Amino acid sequence: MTAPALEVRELALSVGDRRRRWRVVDRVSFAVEAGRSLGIVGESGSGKSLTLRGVMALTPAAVRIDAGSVTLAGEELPLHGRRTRVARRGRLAMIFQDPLSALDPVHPAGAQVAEIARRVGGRSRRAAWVRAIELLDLVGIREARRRAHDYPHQLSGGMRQRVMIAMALASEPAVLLCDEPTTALDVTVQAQVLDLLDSLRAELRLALVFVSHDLAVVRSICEEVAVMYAGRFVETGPTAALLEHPRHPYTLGLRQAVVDVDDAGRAPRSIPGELPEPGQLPPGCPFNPRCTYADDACRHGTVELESHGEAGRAVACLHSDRVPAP
Amino acid sequence: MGSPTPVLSVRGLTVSFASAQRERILAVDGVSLQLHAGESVGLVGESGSGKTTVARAIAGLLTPDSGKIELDGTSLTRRSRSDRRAIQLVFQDPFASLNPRRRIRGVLRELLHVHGLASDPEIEARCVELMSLVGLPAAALDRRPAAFSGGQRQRIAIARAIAVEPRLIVADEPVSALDVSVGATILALFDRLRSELDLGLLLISHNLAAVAAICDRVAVMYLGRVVEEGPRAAVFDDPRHPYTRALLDAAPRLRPEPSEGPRIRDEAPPAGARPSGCAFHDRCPRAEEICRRESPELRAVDGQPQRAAACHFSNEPHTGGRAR
Amino acid sequence: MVIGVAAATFLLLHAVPGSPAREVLGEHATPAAVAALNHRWGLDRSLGSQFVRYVGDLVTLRLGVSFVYGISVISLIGDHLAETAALVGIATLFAVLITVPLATLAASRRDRLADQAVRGLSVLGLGMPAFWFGIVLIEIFALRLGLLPVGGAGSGLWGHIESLILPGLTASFAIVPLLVRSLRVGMLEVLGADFVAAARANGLGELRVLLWHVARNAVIPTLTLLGLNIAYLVGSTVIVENVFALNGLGSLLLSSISSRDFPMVQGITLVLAISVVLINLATDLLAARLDPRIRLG
Amino acid sequence: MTTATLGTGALRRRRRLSLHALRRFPALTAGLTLLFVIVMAVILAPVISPYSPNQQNLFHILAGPSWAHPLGTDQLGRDELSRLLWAGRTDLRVGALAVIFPFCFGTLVGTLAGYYGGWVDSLVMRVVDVLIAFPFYVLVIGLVFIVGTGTRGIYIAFAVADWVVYARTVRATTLIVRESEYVAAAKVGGLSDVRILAGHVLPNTISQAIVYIMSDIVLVIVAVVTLSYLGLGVQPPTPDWGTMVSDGQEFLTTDWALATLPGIAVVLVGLSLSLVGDGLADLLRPE
Repeated sequence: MTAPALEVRELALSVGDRRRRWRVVDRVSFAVEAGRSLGIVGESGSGKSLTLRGVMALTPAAVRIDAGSVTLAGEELPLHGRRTRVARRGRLAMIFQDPLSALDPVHPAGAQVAEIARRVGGRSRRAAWVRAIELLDLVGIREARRRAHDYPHQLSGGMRQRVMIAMALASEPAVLLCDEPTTALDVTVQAQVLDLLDSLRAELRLALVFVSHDLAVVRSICEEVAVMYAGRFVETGPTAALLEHPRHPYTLGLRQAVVDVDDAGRAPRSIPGELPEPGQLPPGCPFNPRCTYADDACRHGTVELESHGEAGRAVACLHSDRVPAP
Repeated sequence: MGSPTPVLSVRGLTVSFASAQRERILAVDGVSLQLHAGESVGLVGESGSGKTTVARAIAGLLTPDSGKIELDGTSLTRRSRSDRRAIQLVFQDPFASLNPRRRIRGVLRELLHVHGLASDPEIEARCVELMSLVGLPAAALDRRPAAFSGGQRQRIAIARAIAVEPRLIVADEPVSALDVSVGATILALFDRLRSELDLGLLLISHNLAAVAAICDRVAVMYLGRVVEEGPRAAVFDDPRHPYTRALLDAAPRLRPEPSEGPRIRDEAPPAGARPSGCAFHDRCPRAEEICRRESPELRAVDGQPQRAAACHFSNEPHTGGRAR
Repeated sequence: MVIGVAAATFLLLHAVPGSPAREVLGEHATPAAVAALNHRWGLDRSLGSQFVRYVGDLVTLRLGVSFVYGISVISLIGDHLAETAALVGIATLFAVLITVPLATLAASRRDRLADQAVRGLSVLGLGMPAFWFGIVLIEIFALRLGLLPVGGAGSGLWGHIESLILPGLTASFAIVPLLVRSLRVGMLEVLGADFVAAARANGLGELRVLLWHVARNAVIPTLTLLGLNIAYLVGSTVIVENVFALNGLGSLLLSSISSRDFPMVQGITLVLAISVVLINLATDLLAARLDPRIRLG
Repeated sequence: MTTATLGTGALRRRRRLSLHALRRFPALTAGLTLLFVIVMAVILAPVISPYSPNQQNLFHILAGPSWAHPLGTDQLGRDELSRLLWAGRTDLRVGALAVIFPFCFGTLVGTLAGYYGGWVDSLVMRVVDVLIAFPFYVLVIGLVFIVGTGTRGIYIAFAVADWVVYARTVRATTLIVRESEYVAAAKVGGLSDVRILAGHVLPNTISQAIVYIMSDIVLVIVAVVTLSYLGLGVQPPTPDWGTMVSDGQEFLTTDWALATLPGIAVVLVGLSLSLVGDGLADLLRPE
């Protein structure tokens, strides 16, 4: 078997200043093969977006990459220093939550796609423009030739996100990281964009990492899913099996908090308590204060992500066998 | 369905705005809604559908061009202080809807004092009671909004709304800025308060799932008009407008649907560019010649007097996009 | 806007309490003398009729005759305008040349030593009176090092340019601290924008990001800022001209004030204010041209 | 989004003005300390200055530093240190007093214009735009010309010219706050306009004006000194930094300190006030 398109091992990030630092992403590992997709699900503050930023080496000033490795098709990428950007050029790309702020307001949409096709894809000015039109067409913008001259503020939300995707594709990446790309969109447009990403994954054999707080969204596009809590993966596995029978109480909680149109009239059940802030993590399993199964072992012992019976599943819980099906 | 006179009755509400080119743009075009005591109604639509404008008009934050808004049968053309009290609004963004410089206690006290809802010795106890109603500790009263997470802030906003003992709460996208899991707790809170305090709830959302969870009735808006309304179960099980069908199809689900079909195309045009005939015809998988010419009225569905839809084919079930 | 400025000039000079005639003649002037002077200047008539005459004069571009020089105000202003315009031009140029690199440096090294230094200097600069800074510059560059002239207009083209370097620097320093602070914040905003992160994530090189995204976006606030501060800059040239003995509108204004040349003061104030309005208009139009969100609505 | 939440999350703590808080705002602390020293020095000038500011000694002119005259003497043999302190009394007092009216009037006008909009707003903004078009020094010099030289002229000139900055700043923030959801919530809650303005709008808009006061005092002091330098401001024999510079300018080649020291005094005052202003901006910013 060849190396996966993207493999992340033991990635650890911390936030803080000179005096104090807190772990915000704690030894996270995952791998995605070409043409496959992984979803990372968690609440705001769980560290899911920072994980993507860490892989991209695009962390904000206060966040530091402490340890870990990022391997692209078998080649390890630097996490620090001068070559971080160059090593990722044309191999890793990323799309963002808010397409209006992620597009430069002063350049036309087509020019922004062409700029990447030219500078990263190494095309001539003319060829880059032709490529930009092709890509805009590919991502489903009708009358791409005319629309390419529009500025971001003249486009609708869905079209902006399509332009973002076209920009990412212009660098011809093997791996596409998606940071909540549909959260800001309406439902019908969200469905269109998810369809688009899914077909691009299949056609271009992209490896897709999709971050979201919504299990239902991740269900519709990802074959595998990792549930993140307080900077750690607490459960991973094939999406269908994981939703069918969560093995971590937190996953179960997330699962029951989602209401969808199929179970109308069922008041959503919520997880008691709040996500702890970095620096205020309890000892033991980070979820123990909110967990109904927690005992002394959970409060004091160490709880690591370990594989769990069924194929491809892993869970970080001492009582995974007691978690009922939803 | 509660008392015969609805708590809230909106008839023919029309609101327009001036565009940058100084043309009048119809944001809301003849919307009618009714809501009884203790009832929850979901108003669903995507951005640009005019649902927020409806909310702000009902709350008295903007003056409609025409149409009637009645509270318990009396028209609200000029609102007295107690009229205002009766209808409270909860906003989408809990980070913007709380004054960053005011402690929670100050905000609640001011409201209780202005409306004379508690004598000075009782005020403190009432503040504590309000906090516990929304599931926050009394210590929260001493803090400013910055000390709270999004979900906690939304609870505070709800406490502020119920402090004045309203008849009706209009909640404008109260969970769309929150994580799914946090949103769930807020929806549950609304549901509980509605039954405990016998409040009317108008839940405005682009998210069918939120509405599905806690609403008795549903109205769907598209480009400023209500295109379908009726009891939730009936509308969700058997939508009679293709747009409702499309919304249902597009909603993300935990269980895969075996028969997912093609999506409706594109996005709704801006309010100023309303298509002729049925406003939905250019995105509708079922559109025929008549849809391009004639705008369908919102009319009762045959055999189901509680339901109405604005579609030329509202008497046939819509399998919508997926049949094709 | 120009009409507003004209009306305001009139109101400020006529309706504010105070009697120019008494100021001219001194505390001990006889009432008769004051009245006579007021009559000569037309100040004894009603405010309304004075205003009508003033507007009439403006429309026909007559700003009256200088009491002191006895020739028309407009031709005197014309003679001195070039010097002031040259000074404002050179000061603007200096301001841009100093501000842009400093703000870029500070923003790209946020919270590091360079940033702290730039911020510290700009805080110092905020409290620095222009005339004093001019004197310090004269002391260092003209008197000690003898590199540049102490004052005056100089002769020949090079002499003229040379004579404007220190005044230009001095005048630009009236606005540079403010500009640096604002532009630094503006640059930080652009650098932190999602689209910059997106461009990096998509593999665009750092230089391209700086040139194609950051610079292009930072130009617009810079222009707006310049427009906002140009009025202050023009005002400062009055003082700078005085310090460096340049024969521009500012010196003319000050000498007219000491000689109580009422029409001169009125004319210069008006011309300077209208120039500021026109410069503002130009920067606004330019900024709007460069910003598609404004241009295309 | 995650990063933003993390940022505030990590710092989500109560903020109080205490010694501990001061340590967290080094700019504010430094500014306040410096300002305190300067203000105390000029207030105590009658006590601590070694000579009367106007006491001449024509046998001891343009002297360098000595034990008797730590900063030397000027062209009339007056003690430079004493004159600096007494001049500070004048300039700081004028600076602090001159901003009071602009601050109050500008804030009031800006708040009303921003909150009510409509014709009030159009009118106010028209006036503001016109006044802002006048180059600041031209306007002030012109006004002093009409009103007469001296501090009275300066007060009137600033009352006319300076309020527009406050009005504009406060109006701009009021416009934002007016559209905010918490003001909408206050309206829906049935609060009166006065309550909303005083309790919900002003607390959020006035902080900017308060921060601006600091740089405005700097601006006024610089302007007063400048006018005095030009002979239009504080009139001799009242000591003032501007006249001291202009007197000292003649002796630039022989005694550079005479023109330089008063300028440094102005810069120090400016520095302390700017630091306080920056510190206040940090302190008053809602978390």
